[in-house]
Amino acid sequence: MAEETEEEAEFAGREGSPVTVQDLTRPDWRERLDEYTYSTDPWDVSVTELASGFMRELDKIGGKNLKLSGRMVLTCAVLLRAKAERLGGRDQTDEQEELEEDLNTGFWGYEEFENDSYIPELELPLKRMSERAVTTDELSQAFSSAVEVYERREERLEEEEETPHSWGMDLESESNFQVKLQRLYRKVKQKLSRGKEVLFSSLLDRDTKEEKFEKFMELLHLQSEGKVRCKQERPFSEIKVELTEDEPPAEPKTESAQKDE
Amino acid sequence: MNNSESTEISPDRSAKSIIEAALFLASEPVHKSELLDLTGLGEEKLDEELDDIRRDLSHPDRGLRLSENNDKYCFRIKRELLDMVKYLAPHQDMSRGVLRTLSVIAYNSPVLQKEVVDIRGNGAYDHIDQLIERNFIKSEKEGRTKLLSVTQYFLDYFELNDLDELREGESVPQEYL
Amino acid sequence: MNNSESTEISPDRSAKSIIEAALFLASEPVHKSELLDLTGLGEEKLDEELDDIRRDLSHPDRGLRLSENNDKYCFRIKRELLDMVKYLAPHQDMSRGVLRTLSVIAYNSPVLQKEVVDIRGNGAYDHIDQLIERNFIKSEKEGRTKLLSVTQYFLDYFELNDLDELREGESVPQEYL
Repeated sequence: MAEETEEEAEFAGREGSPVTVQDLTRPDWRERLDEYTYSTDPWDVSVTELASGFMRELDKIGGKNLKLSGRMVLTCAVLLRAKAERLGGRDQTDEQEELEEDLNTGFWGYEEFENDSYIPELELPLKRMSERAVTTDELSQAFSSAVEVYERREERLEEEEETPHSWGMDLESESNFQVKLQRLYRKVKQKLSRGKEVLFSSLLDRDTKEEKFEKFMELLHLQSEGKVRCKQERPFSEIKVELTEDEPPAEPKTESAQKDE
Repeated sequence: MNNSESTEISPDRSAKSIIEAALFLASEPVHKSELLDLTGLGEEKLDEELDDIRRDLSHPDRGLRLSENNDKYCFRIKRELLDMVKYLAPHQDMSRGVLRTLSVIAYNSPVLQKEVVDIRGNGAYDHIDQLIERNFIKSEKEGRTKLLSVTQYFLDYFELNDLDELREGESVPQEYL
Repeated sequence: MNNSESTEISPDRSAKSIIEAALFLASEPVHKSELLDLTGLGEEKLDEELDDIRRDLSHPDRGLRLSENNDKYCFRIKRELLDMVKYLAPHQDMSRGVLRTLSVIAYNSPVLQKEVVDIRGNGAYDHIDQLIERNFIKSEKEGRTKLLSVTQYFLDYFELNDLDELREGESVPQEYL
């Protein structure tokens, strides 16, 4: 990773105007970020570099701007989500639209203020809200849509189960994911039989972004199940994995480890 | 304008006119107690006025009907006119997600809550709460889950005599019904 | 009543009932041409029906009046009832925040989006989306930001002929215009 100067702390990107960490302090930060993520492939944005730039920025201001850190977390989350969506290659479905309909308020956080500009009051005429009843045709269409969405989801689950290497994005495919978790857990235990902790990088089968993402997700699950503990001494340093105390390392013989499962 | 005949509290405003104004303006159904306060009438007299309004609205020259649900009143468009004019009010009184959940319950009523959630996902819990709150559906305990069914108000709202009327002519595959 | 003469298009629906349903349901005034289409009447006949409705509404038992503005029609609460019932629509149909954002845009229209956000905070993005959705304002691309201006619908809604009418009588300090 190339070192950047403080002034250059910006989203590393291929094209479009880069957005600097400083931009996140401006009121129109969301517009700039929207515009940037719209015109740039999220894979071309290095979250690591962005976060490093942010930390330098934070040092500079002595960590006093809490709004800025909130925006940074949100920015990284949005980028990660964009990457994850790209990775999964999923289309926008009705379900997602529905979810977004439910979530659309407040996703970006909300700030309302008035600077010292003069703002005259518009006076609203007294109007009533006009909402109408649903018709039976619409109820029937809604049922067809609900059935369609359900069928599409079922089909997708089946497809994902049939595709063995879908990079762990198929979280809904529970049994498939459980197999992967067990495989990784076994691997951690085998490697631990030779030391106290295992490096994250040694658990990877391939040196690709997808593989890192997949294994990291699996590790997080193992951790949340209380089977392993992940440690990172410094931000962006190697992640070390150890077994929790009540989970003894496997015997050197792999047989017993397998029996464990 | 001659306002001579009106109500006890406001000689120049008749109870009927107040009820009409209130039900027209309010975005939510208005509770009976609210109408009692507004008109200053006793309950019996208010019921009479509401009956009068209901009767007036039944005239074929009127486009509205008086809807009552749990002592709350509102005007609704007569069902036979709704299809003609619905494009004028793009907003339904129910979100798309809630409507889909309601449709699954209606077409399968009575249906186990877990079956609804299976089809509609976890968001359905929230939708079910909203639908119970609005008296479209009711819920009974059935072992570890709940049995959901539509209410009389659901039938009134859609002006249906029974659920068969809804299910008739439906081209939905049998396994979802 | 006999409806046989009412409309050409729907023998079982009287023109008056259609007009009432349409004006009740529409969230904004309905143009005469719309009513002609809906009822299938000729203009003269429609005018007669509207006169009838106006006359019916003048009865003291009715709470509404028929309002006409630039060939657009809507129901409004009779003025003498307004104070009694207006609390039933307390939120209006726009939050105070959205209204203030709209004010900033209206008094400065056309104005750059980033200037609005600068004054109102990033919550203004949400407001701007809502205002565009509701057709109060329109947005054009202007370099990296957007240029926002009010629509004809905004003027109709606030019953204004033009923006000058809004700005007149406002003692807005010159530097903010």
